[in-house]
Amino acid sequence: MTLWLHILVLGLLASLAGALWRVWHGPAQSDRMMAAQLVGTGGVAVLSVLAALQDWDLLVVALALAVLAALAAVGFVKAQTPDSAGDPEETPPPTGGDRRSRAVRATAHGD
Amino acid sequence: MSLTVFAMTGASLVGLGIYGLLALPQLLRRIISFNLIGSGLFLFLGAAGARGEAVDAVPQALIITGIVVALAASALAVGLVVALARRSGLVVLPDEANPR
Amino acid sequence: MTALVIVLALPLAGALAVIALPVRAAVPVALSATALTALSALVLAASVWQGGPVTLMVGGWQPPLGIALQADGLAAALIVMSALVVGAVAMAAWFEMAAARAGPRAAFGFWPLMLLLWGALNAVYVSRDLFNLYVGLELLSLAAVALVAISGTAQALVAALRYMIFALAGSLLYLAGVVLVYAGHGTLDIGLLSARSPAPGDALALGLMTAGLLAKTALFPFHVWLPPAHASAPAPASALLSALVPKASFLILIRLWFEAMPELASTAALLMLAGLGAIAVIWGGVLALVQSRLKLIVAYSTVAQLGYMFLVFPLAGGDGSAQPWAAGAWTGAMFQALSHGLAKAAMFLVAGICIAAVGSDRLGDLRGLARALPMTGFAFALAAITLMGLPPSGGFTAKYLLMTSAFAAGQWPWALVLAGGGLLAAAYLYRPLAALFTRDARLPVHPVARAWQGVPLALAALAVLLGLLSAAPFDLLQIGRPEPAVEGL
Amino acid sequence: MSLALDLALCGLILCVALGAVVGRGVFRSVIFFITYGLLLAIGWARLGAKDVALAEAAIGAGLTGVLLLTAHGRLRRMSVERAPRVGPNPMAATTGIAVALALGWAWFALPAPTAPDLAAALPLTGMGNPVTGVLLHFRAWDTLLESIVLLAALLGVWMLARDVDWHAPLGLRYHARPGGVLASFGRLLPPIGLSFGSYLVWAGADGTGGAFQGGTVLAAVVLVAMMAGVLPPPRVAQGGLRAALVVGPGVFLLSGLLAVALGMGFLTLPPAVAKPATLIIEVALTVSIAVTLAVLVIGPPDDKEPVR
Repeated sequence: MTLWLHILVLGLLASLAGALWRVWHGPAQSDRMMAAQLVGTGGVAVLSVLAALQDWDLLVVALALAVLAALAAVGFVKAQTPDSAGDPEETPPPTGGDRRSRAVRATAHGD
Repeated sequence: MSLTVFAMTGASLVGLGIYGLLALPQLLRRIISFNLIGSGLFLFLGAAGARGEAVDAVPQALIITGIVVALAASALAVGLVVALARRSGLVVLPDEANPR
Repeated sequence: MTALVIVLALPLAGALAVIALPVRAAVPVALSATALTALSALVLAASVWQGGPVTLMVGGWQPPLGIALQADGLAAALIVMSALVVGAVAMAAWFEMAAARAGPRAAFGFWPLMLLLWGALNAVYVSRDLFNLYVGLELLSLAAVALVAISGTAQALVAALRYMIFALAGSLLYLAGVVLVYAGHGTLDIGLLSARSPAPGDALALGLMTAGLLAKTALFPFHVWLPPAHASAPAPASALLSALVPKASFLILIRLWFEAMPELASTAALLMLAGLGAIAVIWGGVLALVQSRLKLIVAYSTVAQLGYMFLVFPLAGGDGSAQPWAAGAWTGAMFQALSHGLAKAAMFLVAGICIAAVGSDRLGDLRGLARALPMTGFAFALAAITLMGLPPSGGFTAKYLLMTSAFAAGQWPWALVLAGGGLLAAAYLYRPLAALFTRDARLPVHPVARAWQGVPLALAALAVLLGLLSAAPFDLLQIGRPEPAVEGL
Repeated sequence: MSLALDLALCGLILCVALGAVVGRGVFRSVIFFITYGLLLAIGWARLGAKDVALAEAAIGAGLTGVLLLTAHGRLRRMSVERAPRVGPNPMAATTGIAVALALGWAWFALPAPTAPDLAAALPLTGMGNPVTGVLLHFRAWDTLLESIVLLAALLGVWMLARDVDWHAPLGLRYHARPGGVLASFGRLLPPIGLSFGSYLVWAGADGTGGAFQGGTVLAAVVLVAMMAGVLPPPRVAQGGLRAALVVGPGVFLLSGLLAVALGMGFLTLPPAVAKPATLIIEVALTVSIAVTLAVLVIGPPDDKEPVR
């Protein structure tokens, strides 16, 4: 059982490595951010398995990670709008030079 | 053996952070480098504290304190960087050291 | 013991109260906290004087579990000096940081930051725990950086950022040493460390901690952040930053090299520390000579004056600690720390008055100002006497003690540094003095309250008195001094 | 097998740190740093340091990440020029490698571990979790100063406001489309986060958790609610805000002074009342930490960004 759990964790870490590859390559900012969210989800999974392996208290850590991962996503979304405080959902679908398409274009340029 | 792995990781993180601090002029990246150095040191301390029979609780408490202090310092540094960019558009420090 | 607790807790409690209470209550609360703390500082010094070092085990836990705090003679002297400086700065800030003059933002932030800075200083002076010292240093640095940024110009922000980078790098280097010490010995208490069995990593730990603390003390070549930071802050903040903040990290250096790990003090390392100090004395003096703004001259002079304190390492450290001249050298360096604190605070407060009077601190704009503000001109002259090391000031006592020790130890090059540094100080302070006391006034002078003008005068007078009445502080500094050597000089 | 696991984990940590330092572009650096915090939290879990793992997950991965992300977004719009591109720096590399090697050498030169004996003293504190015992009893002075460090940083951040903005609400003006994903999320998260954060504080006495970790989770809740436009950001002049900032350190400090007044030492908590007193202090600290961290990330009062 322990052996299998170890192998499971290693497998999960390998999937994290895949997500990290996406963080490195991008190309758009949103690609990197989504990959980071994937790392967060994978991290929660790793911690859950580690909880079974070592100590059930680690589930609390996994839960904290799950709650806090959302924060980074919200911060990212907010940073995408021109005034850094709005919501990209607020504007209608892109029809030329409006806010959203500018935000998307800025995103596509990477850094 | 595992502890040695963590300690060596900590030492390497410190080295990486020092490189970033000295080589990268962009101020946000310097703040990230500071955090790498700090967490590398904490990893080293945590590994050292786990060597005994039971895990030593004192380093853990020190590390929690250190993480909070590092956050406070990072927040002030980030605030300074944003305020500087807001006033002058700079994201790196100007070279000359003296105000006129 | 109660006096020690009040000295530690009241500035912090005052800061919390100032933040929580309505803005109009800030100044009365801050001033009364300042007055009460200063009173307790005097009581504490008196009890150290009479009963020896005052020790406090926080929470009743002994090291290595708990944190020990101890006010020895040196800590008590620094606490009293800081109380005098903060008291004066608070009086000056009452005028200078008023909301009408400085704006509501600075008027809100200055008082809690001043009190937090003071609380951190007192905490650092008495702490015997290396990690607690780290937390105290961080509190000190953050409050200091915030005080630099308070002026809000882009220039001040650049200076604050540069300061922050040096302070953070210094903290992390220091922390690296602390980590190695705990990993090696399982304790962080300075007293327990002095009785430890040596470990191979100790030299590395001491080296890392020393490098970090040198960056925070702005010793050459880590001094580049200091002048712009100290010159950009509002004058009362500059007084705190220049007179007090570097003394905290210097004190930790003293604790490490003289108390925690004295056996690691090799001659080469001690000579290097003093050598850097000597370069700082000369280089800081030369740079002060070419500045055209009063605050920058005073700030570069801090770089130079801090250098003198490092002469203590080869004269009283390592093998030298058992020599007859060690006591003189040690006391001389500490006298330098005290008298420089008083005189430098006075000078920055004078700069603040000048800016209030003519709106600038350029030397050309200050011409003839002493005619309109004679008390201010006299205060600057008195403070200058201390910094030049002329008798009968505290600076003279400091340099006299250091110089006699240098000759007694046969290390005469330090005497040359002392003499050269004094000449340079005379040269770089001559220019602002000449401008102040010249006959032709350049700019119209706004009136400045006499009470405000009296504040730097009182500080500068204290710096001179320190030399006239040097016997009492001399004895206080000996209380709890590590390895009291044969009293020779 | 567990060695392989640790090797893989540490390898990932190093790769991510390398990505943050050598990768081109600030945004990539920031994202790598966020994942770094995540992986480091797993590393602490592997080392058996659950409380540290919790703190790293909440602070390192969460708050520092959002702090850097929002700052990067603002810098991108406000900066006149990009940071100059830099090549490899041999001097910096030599320094970094030298320090890393020195630390590595120090690890192998460490003498046998010695640790202070907590087991005898811990029952006197009434705490089952030794880390909480150290934080709130043995090293209470550290913890008190640390909570004040946060306050000093906040004052510093507030001092960065422009004078014209000083009376404005804190931070930028956040808004979200009513009924949109973000606004709904801003209503969904707070109940979950509130109960979880409070649980962490309560559990900290005997299990994993504590005031700092719980306070950070609560701060995250407050932040999301503010960013989603659910909770209006406060102003500096608001008395309630300023009282919340100081209540934690204030109660802690006053309890220490009360002990002096009662003839015990500074910050002494006698065993009879240790447990309830600690809980009161922890609750007050949590409130202050949550509010301080949230407004620390929101930033100084700011009206509108300059357009360049």
